[in-house]
Amino acid sequence: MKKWSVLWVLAVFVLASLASAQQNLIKVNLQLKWFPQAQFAGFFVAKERGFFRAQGLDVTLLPAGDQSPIQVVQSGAADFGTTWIADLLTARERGIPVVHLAQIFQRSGFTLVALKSSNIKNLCTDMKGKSVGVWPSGNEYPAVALFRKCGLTSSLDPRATNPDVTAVSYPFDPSLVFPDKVQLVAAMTYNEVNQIAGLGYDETKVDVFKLADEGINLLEDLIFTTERVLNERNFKGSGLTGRQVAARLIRASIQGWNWAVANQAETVEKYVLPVCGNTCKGSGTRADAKGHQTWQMAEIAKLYNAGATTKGWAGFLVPADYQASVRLLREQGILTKDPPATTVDYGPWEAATGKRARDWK
Amino acid sequence: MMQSNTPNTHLPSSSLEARPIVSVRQVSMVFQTGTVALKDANLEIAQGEFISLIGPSGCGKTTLLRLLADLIKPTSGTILISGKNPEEARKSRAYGYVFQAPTLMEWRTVLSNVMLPLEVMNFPAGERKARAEKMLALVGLEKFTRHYPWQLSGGMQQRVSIARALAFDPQLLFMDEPFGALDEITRENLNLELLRLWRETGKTIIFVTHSIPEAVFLSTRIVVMTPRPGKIETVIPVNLPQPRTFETRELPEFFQIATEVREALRKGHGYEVTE
Amino acid sequence: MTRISPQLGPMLVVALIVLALYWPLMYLANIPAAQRALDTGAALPCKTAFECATQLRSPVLPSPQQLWNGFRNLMFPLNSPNAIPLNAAVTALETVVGLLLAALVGFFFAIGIVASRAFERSLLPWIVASQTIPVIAIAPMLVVLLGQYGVQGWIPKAIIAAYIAFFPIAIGVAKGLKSPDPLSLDLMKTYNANNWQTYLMLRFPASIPYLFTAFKVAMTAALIGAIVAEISTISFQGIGKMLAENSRASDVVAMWVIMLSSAVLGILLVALVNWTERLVTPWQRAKVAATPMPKQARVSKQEGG
Amino acid sequence: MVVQPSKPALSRVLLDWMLLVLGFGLLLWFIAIWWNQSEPASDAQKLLIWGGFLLAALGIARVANQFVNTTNPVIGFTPAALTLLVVVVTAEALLRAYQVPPGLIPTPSRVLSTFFAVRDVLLQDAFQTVVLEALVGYLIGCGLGVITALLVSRYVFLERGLLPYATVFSSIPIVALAPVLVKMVGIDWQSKAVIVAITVFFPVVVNTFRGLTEVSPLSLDLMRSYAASEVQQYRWLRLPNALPFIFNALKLGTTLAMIGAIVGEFFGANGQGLGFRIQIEAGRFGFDIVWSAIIVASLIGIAWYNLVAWLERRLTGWHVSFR
Repeated sequence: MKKWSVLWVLAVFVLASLASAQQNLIKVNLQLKWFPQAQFAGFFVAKERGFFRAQGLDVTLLPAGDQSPIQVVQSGAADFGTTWIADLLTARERGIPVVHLAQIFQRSGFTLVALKSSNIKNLCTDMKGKSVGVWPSGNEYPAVALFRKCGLTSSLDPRATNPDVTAVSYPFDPSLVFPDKVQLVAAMTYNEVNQIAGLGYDETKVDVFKLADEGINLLEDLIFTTERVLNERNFKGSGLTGRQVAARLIRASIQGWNWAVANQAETVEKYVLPVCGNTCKGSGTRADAKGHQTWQMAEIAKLYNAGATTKGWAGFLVPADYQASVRLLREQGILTKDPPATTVDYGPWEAATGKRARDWK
Repeated sequence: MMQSNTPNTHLPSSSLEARPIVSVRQVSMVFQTGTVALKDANLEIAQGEFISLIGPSGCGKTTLLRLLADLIKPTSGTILISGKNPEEARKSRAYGYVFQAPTLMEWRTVLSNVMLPLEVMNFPAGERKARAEKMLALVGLEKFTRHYPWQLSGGMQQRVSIARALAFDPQLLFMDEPFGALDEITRENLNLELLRLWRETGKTIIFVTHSIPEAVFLSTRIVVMTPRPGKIETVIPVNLPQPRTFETRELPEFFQIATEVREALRKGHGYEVTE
Repeated sequence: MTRISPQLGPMLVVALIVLALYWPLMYLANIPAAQRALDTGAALPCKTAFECATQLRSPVLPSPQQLWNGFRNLMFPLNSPNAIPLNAAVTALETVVGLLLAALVGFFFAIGIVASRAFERSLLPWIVASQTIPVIAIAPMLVVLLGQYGVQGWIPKAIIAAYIAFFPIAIGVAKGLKSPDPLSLDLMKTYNANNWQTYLMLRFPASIPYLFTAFKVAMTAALIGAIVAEISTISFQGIGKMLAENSRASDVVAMWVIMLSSAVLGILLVALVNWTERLVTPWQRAKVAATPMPKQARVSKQEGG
Repeated sequence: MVVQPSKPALSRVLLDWMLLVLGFGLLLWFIAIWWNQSEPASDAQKLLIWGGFLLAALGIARVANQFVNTTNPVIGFTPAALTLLVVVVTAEALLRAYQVPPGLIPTPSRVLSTFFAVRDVLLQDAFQTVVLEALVGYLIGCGLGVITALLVSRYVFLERGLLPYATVFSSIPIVALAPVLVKMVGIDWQSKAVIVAITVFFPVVVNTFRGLTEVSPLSLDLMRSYAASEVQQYRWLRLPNALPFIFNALKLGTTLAMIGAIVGEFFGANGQGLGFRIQIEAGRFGFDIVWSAIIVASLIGIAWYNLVAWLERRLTGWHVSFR
């Protein structure tokens, strides 16, 4: 009977929650950088396959829209978050004590896309006088770094009265501005590139400039927290320190990511599609939600399975990459001084993986 | 419904020699609520008369005035103003109207309030100011032309509204309890001034009041009205000598006529409670 | 009920005209967009631009069918975190709490303005100026700041709602507190009433009608504040969060549905104020019934026409 | 003989000013010694700042009484100016004492120096936001609003059929329109102008209608007794009568217009505008620039409001509220 099945479900639910209460799971909020999609597949897997629970954590994955994940974590609404490194370092310079814990993506997926017919062949020489579509909320830094590297001023610079490049901000959907309002538009390899294809501009009609190829390899999705959380003696009364909780979170996350990248089809089917709502389809793409997410999962895997991950050091922030990112941001004037040493804390990652950072070769 | 007006209708015989400026024949007014505000009113007013309409609340005196002014239309009967129907008369700007309240536009100065009708009626721009100033002098307010209404007392405001009504030089002046809200002393002064104006301008004035002494003091004839239904009870001529002064109020004839008016009002059961 | 009937007919006619105009307008707006989509080779389940006009994913104006489907998708299940009812309830809560907070602050400022000229001179210019500060700009800072002290979730939104709602209340109540005529104040003086008694027995009651008039304006302001706060700060629930989310997801139909729903929410909240007013001030109702609105103006005009 | 209210004794006046100066002195002294420090101050010092603030606030409360009866607007503004000064100086001292990171709240001095550094760009932003978006939208919205109100007041059918909707629409949160309109009209300034126009439209309609119809019946009778045409009736009676109501809506509209334009830019902007700047910089924790933009927006908002208020005084100086 249907009635009974409902009751059964309820009973199971109650028992499960009782059980979890008995286990004394530690409640942790993890702020994702965007709405649920394959970009965060590893975390969904870790949650749904019980990797977090195995570490004694009850993790809530929070979606994000406009707000910077750093703001959420700083305000205490979330304990940990994922964001990009330029964001993290500039916030740190402005006195917000955020700490880098683990590097999920080892490569940058940021690109600028132009119609082939617009005759932009070389970004630095052809960009002057053009309009470039970028996303606000700290997602514009890679583009800013590129403009600066090319010696161009942009309207993102509050000190440039007559900018060489007009940066157009828009609510993330490229169809709002491309190709009518801007000649170049920001796109992630794993999302907007497909959305632009959905507008009718596939690979045969557009040029995709990967910023990594232009020397702007700013690291993206990473796990961070604040010094306050990290130095917690007794995290939410759990008896664990903030560091210990961080280590457990990283351990489960890496586990989740490894599983997700190894089992992409199942991940999309079982763990991504059920949680991703409206944004799943990738507005304007030709494919349906499943098609888009499957494609996205494959692209994400490329960013995860690179650099340190290929050597079995998943989540490791390669010091040379970090230094390169810092150097780039300093050269372009986005950072005015080197971030303090406490900006990166390898401790939790070392505790999670049993490896030691100084052993990296 | 309005009945068609035929100017050559035989006029009922009356003591008046002049051709009437206002003629009211068998006029009735029934409001939508069923109240009979005026029943079968008949009245002829000659050029240059000062007529007072007197009676208790609800006797239809204001209704009669509003009918004359074409602010409302009668249910039946005929009204002629200088031989025209009220609407034509209104459109030819035949009368000035002074309300119970001064009804001054608070955004205009005293002078420009008096100029208002002249602007509405498209008088030549050069003429407006001169006329308005003349009228204000007539009511003794030449020193207050630049003031705003709220800076004047109630009596002064009412004088402005009289000046405004005279500004475009209408032959007829309708005054609906213009001094009702004023104190006794101001009122007596304004009564004198009004009489002076009336003499100097030769206007015909129809004046609504519920003060018996005021009616007797001002009028050439008093129209006594009674309520439920509103009707004209009688018309009493006032043959007090002109020009009238403060002393006029002390004359025995004054009291005689006042008594006559009071009795006429009582005759119509105006002040008795009727079920 | 008879009182609304003269409006009902014309209102229906206007609604019908708008509806009748909507279809051609929708086609006019959408056909070029549909044509562009077809030209660029987008995969649409239709062949002609006319046919596609009602099926665009990002229509300029959504077709009634799309709106209807959008409503069905977004209204149910009632308690879903992604459906409108629960989110609207959260926003309504923020708005109402914000309004009450604003009333508190507004009363404080109003009394200050009425009671002390020094207070008025020192603070009134800044109370006015505070309204020219775009609340959306300070909202993120405020939320992070409050978060430091453990104030999270819907409370910061209520505070931001209060920030823009307190102004009309302060001004309205100040007007109300000043509204008793000098004679009544003299009367209180003859009773040798102290300041407090004068406020309690004369000024406060006199300010109630003004308070409710101000509340109606403030309620809309508070709702705007709550939605803006949800959009521009950390939020996991609420109409504003849905709006931001669907704007990011470019779900135009959903945005229309949310916009219309927030309109209904605004109307309901103002109706709530009206209802409270009737409940709290029965004498006002009696007065309104006894002296119908001065509609003579209208009557005279009709005769004049 | 009329008894003049006795002037406060000179010694009292001096004491009040002393309080104020002492409070300011404490705050400024702390800021001076902590200018280059990067450590939080001690509890005693924090207490001292709060003490300085209280002294200064008390001083203002007492000093302000001396400015109560002045008619000179500049002198009358003194207490307000002092209030602002106390708040700013206290904020500076507290932010320095607690070492609040600039990524959370920048100190007023930092905001000011940033403001001078970026003023040119902010002025360009202000041109886009204020002139193109807010002003154009405001003029269109107010113009259409007055015209609509005229029509609605003239035709009973429209009054019954449209006015209820206008009243209802004015209780709609306009921000909800912003994303839809940006999507419909595009990301350039026009979409924001449309948002602003819609925002100011409804209050103008409702207020103007009230002004046009809440006319004393006697005044209407008067116009009728002049056989004034309908146009004349509007020209001489209804419109002047509506002016105070219209100006109320116009004043309300100035702040609505600013907020509408700035919120609109949050849903897409072409690389300029105060809303664009605020959004970009808030995302980067550049709150010194955010506050600079807020200062610009507020200054323009205040100036605009006062311009309308000045016009109101010029045109409706006769109204009760100015007596």
